[in-house]
Amino acid sequence: MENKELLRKRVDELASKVNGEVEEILGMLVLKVKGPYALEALTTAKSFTDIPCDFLHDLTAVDKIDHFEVVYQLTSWKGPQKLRIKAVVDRENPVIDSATRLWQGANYMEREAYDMFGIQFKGHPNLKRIYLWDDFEGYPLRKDYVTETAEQRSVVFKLPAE
Amino acid sequence: MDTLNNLFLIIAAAIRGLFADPHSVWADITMDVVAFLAVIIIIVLAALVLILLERKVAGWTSQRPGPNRLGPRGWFQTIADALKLMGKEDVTPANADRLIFKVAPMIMFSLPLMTLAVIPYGKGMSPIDLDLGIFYFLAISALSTLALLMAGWGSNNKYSLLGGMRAVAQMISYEIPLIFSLLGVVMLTESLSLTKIVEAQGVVPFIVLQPLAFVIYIIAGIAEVNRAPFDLVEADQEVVAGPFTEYTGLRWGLFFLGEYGNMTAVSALAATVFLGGWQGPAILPGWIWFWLKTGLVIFFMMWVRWTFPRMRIDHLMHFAWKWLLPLSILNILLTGLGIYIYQLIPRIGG
Amino acid sequence: MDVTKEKELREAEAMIEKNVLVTSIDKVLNWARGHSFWPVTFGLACCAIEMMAAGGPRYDISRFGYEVFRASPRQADVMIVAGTVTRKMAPLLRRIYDQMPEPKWVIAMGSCANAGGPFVDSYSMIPGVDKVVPVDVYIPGCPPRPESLIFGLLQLQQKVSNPAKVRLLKHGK
Amino acid sequence: MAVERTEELVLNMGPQHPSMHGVFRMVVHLEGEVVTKIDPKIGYLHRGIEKLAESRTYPQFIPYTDRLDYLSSPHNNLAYVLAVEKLMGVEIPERAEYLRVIFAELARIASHQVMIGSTALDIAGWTAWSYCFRDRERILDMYEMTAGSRLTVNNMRIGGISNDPPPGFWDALKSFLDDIPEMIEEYYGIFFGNEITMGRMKSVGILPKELAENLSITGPVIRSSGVNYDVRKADPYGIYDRFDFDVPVLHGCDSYDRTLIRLLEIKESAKIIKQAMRDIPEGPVMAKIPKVIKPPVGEVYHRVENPKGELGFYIVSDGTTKPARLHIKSPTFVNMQMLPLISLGWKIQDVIAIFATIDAVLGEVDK
Repeated sequence: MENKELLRKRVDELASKVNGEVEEILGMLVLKVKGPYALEALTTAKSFTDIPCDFLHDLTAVDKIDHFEVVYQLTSWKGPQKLRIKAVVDRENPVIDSATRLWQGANYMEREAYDMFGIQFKGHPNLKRIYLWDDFEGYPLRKDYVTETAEQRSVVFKLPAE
Repeated sequence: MDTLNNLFLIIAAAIRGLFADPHSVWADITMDVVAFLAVIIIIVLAALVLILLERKVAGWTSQRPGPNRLGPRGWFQTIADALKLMGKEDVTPANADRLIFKVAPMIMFSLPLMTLAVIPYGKGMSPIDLDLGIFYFLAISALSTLALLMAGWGSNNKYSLLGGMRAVAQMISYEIPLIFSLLGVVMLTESLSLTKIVEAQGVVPFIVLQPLAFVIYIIAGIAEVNRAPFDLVEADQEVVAGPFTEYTGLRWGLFFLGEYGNMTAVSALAATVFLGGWQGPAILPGWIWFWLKTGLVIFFMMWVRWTFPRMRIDHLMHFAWKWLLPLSILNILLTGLGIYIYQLIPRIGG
Repeated sequence: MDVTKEKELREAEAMIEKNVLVTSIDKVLNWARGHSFWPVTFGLACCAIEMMAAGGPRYDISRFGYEVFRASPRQADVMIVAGTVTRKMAPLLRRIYDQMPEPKWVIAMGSCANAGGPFVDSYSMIPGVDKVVPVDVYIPGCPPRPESLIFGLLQLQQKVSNPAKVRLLKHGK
Repeated sequence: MAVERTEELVLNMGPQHPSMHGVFRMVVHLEGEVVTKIDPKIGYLHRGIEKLAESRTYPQFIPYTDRLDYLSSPHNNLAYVLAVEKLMGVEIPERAEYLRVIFAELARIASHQVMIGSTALDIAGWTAWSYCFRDRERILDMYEMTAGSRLTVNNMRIGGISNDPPPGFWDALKSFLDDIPEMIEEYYGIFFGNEITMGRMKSVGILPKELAENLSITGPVIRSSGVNYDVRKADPYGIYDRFDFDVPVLHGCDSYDRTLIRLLEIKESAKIIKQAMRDIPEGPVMAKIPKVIKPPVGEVYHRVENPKGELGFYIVSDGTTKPARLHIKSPTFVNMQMLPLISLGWKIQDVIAIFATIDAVLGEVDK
């Protein structure tokens, strides 16, 4: 449990630096920061002394009706420390710094979040739709997305010329 | 027994007997036509049986029964397949080079037709008894590269092109050890005639004298007919169906016939040159011995195909140039030395 | 098509049917086609694994001569749509179908290919492959067992070998 | 004099291509046979499962998880029900815990068998493929005895497991476990020990340790690059801490090791199942849970070690019967990123082999 207390200390320090709030949800430390601070928080968390959270194992977004949250799940290749960082992003203008410069692996996960929520990741090498085709309209995982009826959906779009 | 042994010779004599003068020009022409038809029948029958056998062998190696529903033990399966292929639509891709696209399967089919014509199927039973049998066989079989390249180029499909290019690289590389491995036998018999080679194997088949050459021949032969582990040309997993990707129905069927015909030809040559051809104990007629030996080689090829994974293109090249070629040259050297020593022995003794 | 032309065509068709030679060749061809379906490898999702299992040692689809999975649609006779058809995949599926030479058939394997399956409400789904290509046999199940696939293929064999019967069932004449 | 130059060939492989394991598509730039650039395209099987989850109740969503990684559906069930149980704070009976472990490890064996088989098939080793599928059928039989379906098992419930296996199950399981050493020997003989296989896969597609860590790669792929990371050991869930097993780690970083490690994992899984069979207590298999599942407001991220890597479920609950947001972290989606990075400079045949060793299941990649 020493590990956890140490992590708590480090996260508290970090929180005061980036104006974040720390809470514990079901045994997991959660750090909530404003969007512009996200990259700084991640950089610091990646290089915490003694207990680096250097393994990004998930990146996703959540639609909270009035804002988006980009959620990073961090842990380490070596220790049991776990940390969740949430970045609050404005709904009208969803822009956040990309984490690809810290973890190359964030590439696809950010593209997925872009595809599903329309969140722009600044500095991403190849921010394009990953699942859906390029001229798909709307972002399906937003709460206000209206699924088309079966009749509309069964119209096959034209094959792109090669 | 003799009757059975000479069955086909008797039939031939009977056909000649229909003419007033059995050695007239017309009788000769008729005999040539009959021989031509016989070779076509051999190819078609071989392909029909071999395709089924291939599927059965594939089944057996992977512990399945294989086709067994249509006809007795599934023997009609290939007939259904062949009929179906005849009834398919003939598609020529819009951007294909039409002439080349259409000629390629015909060339592919004509090759075994030409090579199988010089094989001695029994005593005095080669459709055409050429003095340059081996030379002719090798020259013609090398042409299949051309057919595959034409198919690959003419289809105007990227996969086909890749497959066609692979065919060129692979078949030229393996042609050389193939030829060199046969050279040892030619040195022993001092003849290029397939009939003479078979007759020289009355006591011991050449596989005993030339084991290395036989191994090289089989490996290079498998590569020559594009079968696994050297089936890079039509590797499903990489280039879809290689040069054949765009072919449908009957045209594709011709390729198939050609492939199995080539395989029969290469195996028949192995049986002729290394396994003693129609020579064998007199309990069976000679032509049955011939087909048994050919069948054995074919079965071996199928067995290898369904067991081994596919080689990589650069390994394939290394194998041909760095192993097979030096080994086949070594074999020629050893054969030459052996012949020299063999010729010396009586002189030393005397 | 105007009515008179259609009538003429119908009559021509009837004439062709009476022609003995063509019908007996047709019979032979239909027999051959029914016993030699070469499927194009078109595994989309979960059902593809069951399709593979059908080719495996336990179920062995090769007993019926249907194991020749062709990689190139040009040499295939039947397209087994095994799995979920999404809107992104549908045009490509159609293209593969167009590349197959006639005569060709389609088997919709599994709930997703039949009617969208459990994913039917989703934004990226086509509710059934029959919206894209004509389907001959539907195999229900999620995923259908290999036995179902074999049964489906045998049903298609019945259909191909007895076109008259099918016409009777469909059009009542 | 005209300048001669070679032209780059752009080859579009997939989505319908025999070696793409489903509907993966990649645009390959070729210089002769050598790959100069790969552009993977996914999404041809994107079914919008995450959106569907928002209109399904918690128990209703379990069947959807089956269809994610359809080669090892019990793992997907397990990850999901564990996440919901964590959110609700449910304790499940001991017997159910053991049964879950047995099913999860059986699924791991089945999935690895498919992986070995299809990798063999991708380099045209037909026989190895059919041996793997032959043995896998026995696992599917066991699934069928308990759950009634072969592929989409769906026998985990929130609060336990759907039913106790019938009596014949234990005999079948025992005889299967007894045959595992023989199976492994057979796979080794037909596939791994083959000279051509070694030539095709040894030192091909090197994934260095640092790159693997940076790419967040998980599962057997990273363990064959020398990183000892297994969620079962690093962050034990369920009752995995009670079993004695090793995590195989290889240091070759190449395609061969990525395949071989699955063979070693089959051995370890068999070891776990044997221990679970020995220790399993009698008792109920379902906990007492409310008829209507309504987790409290909150959020949870739970991960398990899927045969392909780390599978995680992130669930945000708003206190209703349906999740407000459900995110699936699928291992092969993330692992897929290594393909364009490590296959440059290799032949097109090698790329097929490298892709096979990722063991991608498109149902999970595309969700």
